[in-house]
Amino acid sequence: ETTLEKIRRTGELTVGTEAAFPPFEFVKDGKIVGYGSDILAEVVKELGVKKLNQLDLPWQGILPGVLAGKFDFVATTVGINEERAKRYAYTMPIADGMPYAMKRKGDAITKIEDLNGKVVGTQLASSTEPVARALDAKLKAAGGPGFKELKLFTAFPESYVALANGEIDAVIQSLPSLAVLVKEKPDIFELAMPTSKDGGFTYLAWVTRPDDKELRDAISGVIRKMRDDGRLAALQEKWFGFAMTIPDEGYLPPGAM
Amino acid sequence: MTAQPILRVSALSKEFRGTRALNEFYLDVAEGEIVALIGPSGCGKSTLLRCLTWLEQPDDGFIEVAGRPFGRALMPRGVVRRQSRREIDALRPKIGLVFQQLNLWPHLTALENVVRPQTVVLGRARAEATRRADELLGRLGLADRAGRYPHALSGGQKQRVAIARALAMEPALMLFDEPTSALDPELVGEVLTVLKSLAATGMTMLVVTHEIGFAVNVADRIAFMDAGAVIEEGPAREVVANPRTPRLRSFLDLVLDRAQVPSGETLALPQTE
Amino acid sequence: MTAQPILRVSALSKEFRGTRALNEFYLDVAEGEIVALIGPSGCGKSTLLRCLTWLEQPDDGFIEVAGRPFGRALMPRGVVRRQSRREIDALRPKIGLVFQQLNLWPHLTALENVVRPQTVVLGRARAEATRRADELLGRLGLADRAGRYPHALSGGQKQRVAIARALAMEPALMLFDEPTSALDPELVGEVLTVLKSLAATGMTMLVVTHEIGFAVNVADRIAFMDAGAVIEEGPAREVVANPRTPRLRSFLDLVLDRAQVPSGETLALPQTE
Amino acid sequence: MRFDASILVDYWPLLAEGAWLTLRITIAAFALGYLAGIAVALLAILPGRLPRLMASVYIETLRNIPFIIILFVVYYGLPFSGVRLPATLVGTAALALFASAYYAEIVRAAILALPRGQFESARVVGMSPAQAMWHVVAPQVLRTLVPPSTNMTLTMMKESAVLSSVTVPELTYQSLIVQGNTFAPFEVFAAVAAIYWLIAIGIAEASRRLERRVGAAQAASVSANPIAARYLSLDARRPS
Amino acid sequence: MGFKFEYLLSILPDLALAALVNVRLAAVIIAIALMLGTMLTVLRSLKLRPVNAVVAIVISFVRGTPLLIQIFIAYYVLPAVGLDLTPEVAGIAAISFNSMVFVSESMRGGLASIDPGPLEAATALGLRPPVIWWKVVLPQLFRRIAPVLINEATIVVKGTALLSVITVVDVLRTAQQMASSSYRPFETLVGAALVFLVVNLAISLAGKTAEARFAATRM
Ligand SMILES: Nc1ncnc2c1ncn2[C@@H]1O[C@H](COP(=O)(O)OP(=O)(O)OP(=O)(O)O)[C@@H](O)[C@H]1O
Ligand SMILES: Nc1ncnc2c1ncn2[C@@H]1O[C@H](COP(=O)(O)OP(=O)(O)OP(=O)(O)O)[C@@H](O)[C@H]1O
Ligand SMILES: [Mg+2]
Ligand SMILES: [Mg+2]
Repeated sequence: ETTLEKIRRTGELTVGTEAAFPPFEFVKDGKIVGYGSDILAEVVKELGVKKLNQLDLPWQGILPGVLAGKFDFVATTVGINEERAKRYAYTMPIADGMPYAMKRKGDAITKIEDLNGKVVGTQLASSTEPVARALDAKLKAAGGPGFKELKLFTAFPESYVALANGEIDAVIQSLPSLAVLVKEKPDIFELAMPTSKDGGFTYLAWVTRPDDKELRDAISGVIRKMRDDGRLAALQEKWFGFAMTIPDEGYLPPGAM
Repeated sequence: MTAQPILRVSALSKEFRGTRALNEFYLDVAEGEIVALIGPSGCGKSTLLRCLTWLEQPDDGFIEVAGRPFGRALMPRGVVRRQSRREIDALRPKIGLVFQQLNLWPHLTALENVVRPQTVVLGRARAEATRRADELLGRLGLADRAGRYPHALSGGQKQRVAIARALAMEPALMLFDEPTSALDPELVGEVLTVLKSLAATGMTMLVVTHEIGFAVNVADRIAFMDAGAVIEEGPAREVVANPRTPRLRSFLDLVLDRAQVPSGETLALPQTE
Repeated sequence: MTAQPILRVSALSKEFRGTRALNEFYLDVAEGEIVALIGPSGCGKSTLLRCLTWLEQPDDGFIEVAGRPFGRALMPRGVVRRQSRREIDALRPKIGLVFQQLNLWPHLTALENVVRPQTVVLGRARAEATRRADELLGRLGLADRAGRYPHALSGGQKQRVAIARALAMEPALMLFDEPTSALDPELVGEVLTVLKSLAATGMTMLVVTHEIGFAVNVADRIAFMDAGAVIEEGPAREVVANPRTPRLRSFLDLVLDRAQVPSGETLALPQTE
Repeated sequence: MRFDASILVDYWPLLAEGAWLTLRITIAAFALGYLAGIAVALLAILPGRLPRLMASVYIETLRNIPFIIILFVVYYGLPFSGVRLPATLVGTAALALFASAYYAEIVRAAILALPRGQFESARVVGMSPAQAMWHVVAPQVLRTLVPPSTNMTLTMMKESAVLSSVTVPELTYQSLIVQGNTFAPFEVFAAVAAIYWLIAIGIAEASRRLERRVGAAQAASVSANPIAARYLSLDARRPS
Repeated sequence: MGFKFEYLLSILPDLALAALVNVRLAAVIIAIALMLGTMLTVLRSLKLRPVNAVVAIVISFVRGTPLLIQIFIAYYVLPAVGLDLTPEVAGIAAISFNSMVFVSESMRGGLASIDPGPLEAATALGLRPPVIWWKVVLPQLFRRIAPVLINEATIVVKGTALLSVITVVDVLRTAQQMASSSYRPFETLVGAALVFLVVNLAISLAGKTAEARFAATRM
């Protein structure tokens, strides 16, 4: 029996979510909400699931959890990269995590070159970490001094505090997250500029166990359908304030499952 | 030496890394007899009592209590059989030992110290054990102290609780290790009185003591021990009045002299400057 | 009472939560004098010695050592000044205290126990301190034990090391707390001999003791203490021979009686079954 | 569930680098923390209420909240007050602060367990409190300090993993990088556990040697009494 | 982004509610760890060589590896050998096991300070070893190591915060959730710290009271 068959048979679905990543998934009034949750609700409907168990746990527990079969798939936005794609099955992307730089309000950082000599922060082992490294390399290649330092935080909220208290000068993170934050705290933060994507793949997706391609395809099917009938764009407008393009293919690196 | 011996110790030996604490020790104690064991510090008195209760395993020799072998039995054809722990534990209540340091259980009240071994070892009902403990403590003059913890008792009172604890097991024989040496001088009399009363009830006793006065007045017999063996014994008064061995003589000189100060100035001391 | 007092204690009082351990205690000790302090358990003897060395801070009263105020000074116009810790520490070596429990330092050899305070407190060179320690230990008959650690010494030897440690500081006055009570009877004589030799050198001493024999033979004066104050004192032999207060009389009865066994059977004991 | 050892082959330099930093942080925090711990313990045994109260506020506060919170307060709080230091330095200091509370409690208990007469006999010959501590109390207390201090040092060494959350590139931080790249949690956890275990074995062995040097006499006295050997010791070999 | 005291106050009630999870789990864990730690101590005292060799390795592992990893093993690795536990059971099992080792090690230290005299008296009276353990050794031991056990209890309470990685939503996880939507990680962490401080101070205080009570029946 595959996982998909089990879900169909029992009508029960269990997913693991790191609910600390607004606006994708976060807790509000004791419930997990966000862009990802709304998509999940549609997926549940389409798969004919009657009971959804959504577990919230920190990132450290997510991958061991899905590998050990404690839940059926990871319904939390995961950046796509080459090595990961060899071990897990990515669904179709649900968002484009365009990397963007954010600064303290009023600071004079308006173009990539302004990051020379600055302390830049991002999340450890996130999809934007390689982006930031590539950016640093690019600055150096252009003859500049590069970042003064690249600081990697285990969670994004901490990098925001570090930016606010002057510990770092800029945060590189995907635009959807930053857009919401800046809307929330306009007197503290300000978007600086997009950074190039050439550090890697920046699409965000969900993952299943490698042997659950069937389930993966079923989920991807729902997402594609949502994209095609405009439901996805509506959700993007609702949560981010803008719509993005989700490609049909090419989002996976070579050698992916 | 009137009746069958309650305690018979033969050829008991015990060595501690090089020190021969007991060296083929022999002693018989008859029923109802009171034997005082005296001897210089380090001669093996405490070791003997510890071996007699099998707290320390003797290297060699035999112990018989009320005619039954204890710890080690000599079987037909000269085979020596070690008794099991269970067999040893079963005989232990027959021998009451009152330690020099008393070793009351600090977390239990005086009453509980006396009740607990009865219920646990002899399987007595709690009510029955409590009744006996109350009676014993009462007779030892501790009725109003039954509920106290050991640290709140004076030295003499602790001693009596320790005696009550041992008596509650109805032992055939009581062993005492220097029952007065840890006591303040005013309390010594109190405890000796208890021992004397106990003697009057016909209890068989082996008392390690430095109180020659007590030994002479209460004990039937004195055994003088040196270097792990009894080297002189006999009726109490006789032994003290006419020591035969020079070692006993010099020991008695030392101990009986203590009320007087040695007059010879044997040590030269620096003059204060 | 021949010369200027080495120690003068006046109106010393000390209370422990409700217990008045010292109650306006007065005592003078003259140079070269030996005073024996006796009294029932709990009457405040140890507390006195602890206050005299300022280990315990008395609530009230004054101490003078060799004419200098110690701990607390009465200034002109009746102002009482507390001395600083430094002033107190500076006077302390003048008073040698030998504790009842000796309190040797177990991690140091006998020799080092005597050397260390000299080098640390008096700032003596190590060689000089070692020479003195060797000499003292030698005179106390411990030359061959100098390298041993305390746990490998007998009770009497430990006592002598403690005495040497105090003497090495060249005190003007030595205080002893029951120097023989923790000892085996054969060792008592040994220690009393040392004290006697010490007395013969002219050392001023205040000795808390239960050894009436020693008090009578060695001390110039006996002070009998009860409930925190001296209630009777006088020349040693006289005090023992003719106690004036009933309390001293009954105390002496108790203590001197200990070699005899009380004959009356005051406690009823259960018959063995 | 597969176990792919090739990941560890590829990434071992990162892990080794992290392990080396963890070890250095542990040693530095141990030294710093112990010194602070001794100071607080001495404060706690001073006569008088105020020093004792101060010491117990220090100890209880630091002991009763999770280390990560202490770390965040120090790390994010310092910049607010204008002080800016490298993360590794701040992290090590916070770790030392955390450990010092436990060390203080250990030292305090050990000193109080020593018979009072030892200190008093040093005072009574005229030694100052500091001299009495140094010459008489410290050498004797050392022995009883070793086992609980070892326990605490091991706990602290493992707790240093939390420093990863403030960008200190120690073992756990490096392992998170490896994990982020590979998404291979079990392989990485196994490697990290093994490395921590190795460091712990090293610490435990060092402490065992120290204990043997300072505690030989005590061990001998316990095994001499058969009843004590039977009930009161867990490690000695069964007599005969 | 300064410190906002009102925000801190506003989240305290929810954090306190979440703390009930930690308190409930910690209580169960402490009880189990005490029981198992005592049993392990008695087992080690038998000095059966092969058993003690195994115990030594287990102790070394538990002391030497992070608790987080032990929790992972209980929840994510044990299913591979057919032991599929719910998050709470796995968490309780992992922390109890960890704490058991520390309890037993503390007991090892405490045993060395017990006077063998009363045990000799018990032996001489014929009390059997299990009775001596239960009635004489353990009562004294527990009184003696009470401060260490309280210490361990506070460590257990803090340890329950790690259970968030196996989907137990506790104080710390609740604080993290709040931080991520309010962008105020500092205040929420201080809030969590206060909650832990209160719980652990209560334990310390209860322990001190018990200690004082024991002191009345002092050794
Ligand atoms: N556990 C032990 N290990 C090594 N030697 C021991 C041990 N117990 C006793 N001894 C030694 O055995 C000898 C006899 O000791 P024991 O305690 O029986 O003497 P004692 O006659 O009771 O002396 P005291 O009158 O001082 O109590 C002594 O030399 C002592 O040092
Ligand atoms: N630290 C203390 N706290 C409370 N009470 C104390 C303290 N030290 C002594 N006492 C009390 O003060 C009184 C005097 O005690 P002290 O030790 O001076 O008596 P002592 O004459 O030396 O007795 P002993 O002959 O038994 O040694 C006693 O009632 C004792 O209980
Ligand atoms: Mg003895
Ligand atoms: Mg006294």
